[in-house]
Amino acid sequence: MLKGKQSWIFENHPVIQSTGVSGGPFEGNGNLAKDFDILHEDLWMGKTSYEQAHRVLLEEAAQTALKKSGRSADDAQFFIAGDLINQITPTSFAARDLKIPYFGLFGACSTSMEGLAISSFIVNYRGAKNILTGASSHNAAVEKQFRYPTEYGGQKPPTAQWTVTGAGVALLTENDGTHENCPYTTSATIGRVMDMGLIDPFNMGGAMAPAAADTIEAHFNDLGVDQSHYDLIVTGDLGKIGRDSMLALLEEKGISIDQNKCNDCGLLLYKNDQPVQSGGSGAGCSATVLYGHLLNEMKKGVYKRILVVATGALLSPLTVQQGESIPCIAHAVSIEI
Amino acid sequence: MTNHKRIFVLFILMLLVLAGCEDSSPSSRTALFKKVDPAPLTITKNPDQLEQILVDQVKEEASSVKSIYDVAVIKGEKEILVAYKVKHMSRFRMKGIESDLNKILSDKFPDHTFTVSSDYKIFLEAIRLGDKMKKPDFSEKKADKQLKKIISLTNELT
Amino acid sequence: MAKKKKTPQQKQYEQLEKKYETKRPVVKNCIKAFFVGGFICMLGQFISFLYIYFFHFTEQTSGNPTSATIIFLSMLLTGFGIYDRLGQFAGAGSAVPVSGFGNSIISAAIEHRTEGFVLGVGGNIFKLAGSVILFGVFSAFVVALIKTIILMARGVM
Amino acid sequence: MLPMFFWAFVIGGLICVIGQLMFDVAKRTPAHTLSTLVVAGAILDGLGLYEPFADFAGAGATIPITSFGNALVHGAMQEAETHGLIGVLTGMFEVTSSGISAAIVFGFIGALIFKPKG
Repeated sequence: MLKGKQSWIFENHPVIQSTGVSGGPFEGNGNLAKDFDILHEDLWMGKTSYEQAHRVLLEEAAQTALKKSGRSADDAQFFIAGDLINQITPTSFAARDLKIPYFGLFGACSTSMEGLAISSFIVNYRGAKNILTGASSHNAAVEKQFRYPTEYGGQKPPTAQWTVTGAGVALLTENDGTHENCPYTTSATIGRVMDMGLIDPFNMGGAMAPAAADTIEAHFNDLGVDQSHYDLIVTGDLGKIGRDSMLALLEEKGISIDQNKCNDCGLLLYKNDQPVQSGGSGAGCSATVLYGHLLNEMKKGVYKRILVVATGALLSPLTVQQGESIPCIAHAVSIEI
Repeated sequence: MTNHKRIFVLFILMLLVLAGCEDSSPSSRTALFKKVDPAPLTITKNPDQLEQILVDQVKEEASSVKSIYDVAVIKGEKEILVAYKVKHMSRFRMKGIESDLNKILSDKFPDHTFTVSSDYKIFLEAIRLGDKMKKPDFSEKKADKQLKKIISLTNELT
Repeated sequence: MAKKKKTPQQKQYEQLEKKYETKRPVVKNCIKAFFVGGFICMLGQFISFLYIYFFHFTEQTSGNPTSATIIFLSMLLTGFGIYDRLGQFAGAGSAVPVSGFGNSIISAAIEHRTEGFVLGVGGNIFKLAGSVILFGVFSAFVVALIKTIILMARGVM
Repeated sequence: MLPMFFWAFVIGGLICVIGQLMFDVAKRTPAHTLSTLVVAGAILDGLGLYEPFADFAGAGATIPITSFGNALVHGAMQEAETHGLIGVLTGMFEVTSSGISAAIVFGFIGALIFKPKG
């Protein structure tokens, strides 16, 4: 049901029945290693190209999510996912192998919540019984496309972020009352594209912060709630700089958010001594942290109600070279248990 | 930091290789690093007085140039090779010093042709030739051939 | 590169964002670049010394084999995945010496081998180094042309 | 020759510092920075300043990418002396060919034996 300007309420509470999360070696050394279902020692994952390895990540995460719920691919009506590579080929190739009717999404790093919002909407209105939704990214494949060859000795400034190697997939199911202690989605806010004129592709957090702030503001206005409604407000991959900028921006608009209540997936994922500069990023960042760590915490009872705001920078190497600024977007989904 | 260690180890290895490959003639070993002040030579085994005086004078003239601190002179059948080292702070003016020296030498000794070079390689080879010439079985002919080879080295640009 | 005019709102945000932006440690980076870059050049000096001492190269001619040797070492370091880490540490210290030029060519070649040797490696090998070669060659052409014309006009040549 | 090592270190290091400042202060990409340095090397050689500089600093001046511009001009000028204006075109790679060919050859060998480590 539409609420306010740009939000949906999901009265039927679609359930996130199970999730599958896969990651690479760098994530295995990180803070949240125990929340990954599958961790690869090797960035190649036994394949001959990084793009194929990217596909493996997503396929494994999807299979894991299905297995955990005791279902097969035939039970899922739709597969709604995306990634960062040109024409989202890794996801499309994975969809080919899964043989589930497929919506390909591109929302850069906000894909995870874009997928979850759309899936929740479809399930809520009985458009489907089960939907697989998720997002993935692979560090080397993304670096190759957006930046320099992986072996090139370029220096990343401290504002840069580290693209996550990982995939997170959730199986969203109709709530028939049989799913106990399973998180469910209650509302979503679809963001506008915001462009504050920043052009530095090595400072995505700073560019995406206004989009996150805009979406959070819209969410609070549409639903008539404030920060006290949530136990945790978590952003996708703003990193240190983006998170601080977003909080300052919201402060200016008269929305204060408790520092302790606001966290960022990109900051949660890695240890302080890992060379990730400003934090993690990539489509897999919010997907792995939410579907792995955060939902586990919710099941443990640490959080009852969270708002996940996944942010995405909608740039391409081409637009950066042509001197265009970086348009950004953020989508929010609230999850309760 | 391990990268640095690796490079450092590589560096040390190279030093060891270098140390292992050194030949035994003592003056050429240090010729690039220290002032060796070699005696001026002629390639004839038993030079007459005049020739010896000539090369002594050439060395003296060359040494009198302020920026030059080490001079090797070898006189061949036709040409005289003057290899010298330039004080480091004067290396910016290396081309100028070379033409100065050329001018001085051709003014003083108009009857002779000179090849002057500040190249360390030429200096080193001149010292090596000097060392070889001390051996009795090294013929004049060989020495002159070697000298011509050194002189041709100075003309190589790339 | 067209720069669009920024709205006041955008300018305001830029100000705000600047406050939270992690500053680049310029002094620290420069020191690191100085030592690593200096070290690579000293290594080059050492290699050229080896060429002078053991082979028939003069100071003039030892430059070429020295660059080639440095590029060879750069290939090994790139292939073993060390050079990109060195680059993150040293910045321009490892990018400016000729080893960085080698790294840019070699890393591109290695990166694109999955796309085949002709279109992948062949098509992308100069992806990064191409601009250096282009501007080097063109500026050298202009400079040499001007110099030659001046020398000819003076009647030196 | 010993002071040569010292000055190679200092001058080479300083050129890298210039590059680092272009990265960090002027916020140029590596490609922009290196292209600028190459052009600077070419211009310095055109003014006749690079050679004395290389005499002084040895590898400190020949190892940084600036020497690439210098060597290109040098090759062009050498040919121009013997062949006139047309030599500017034909002599360009006379001196630099080894650096570029080494990079191409080793690049291809690298592609044959290595995989990107990520």
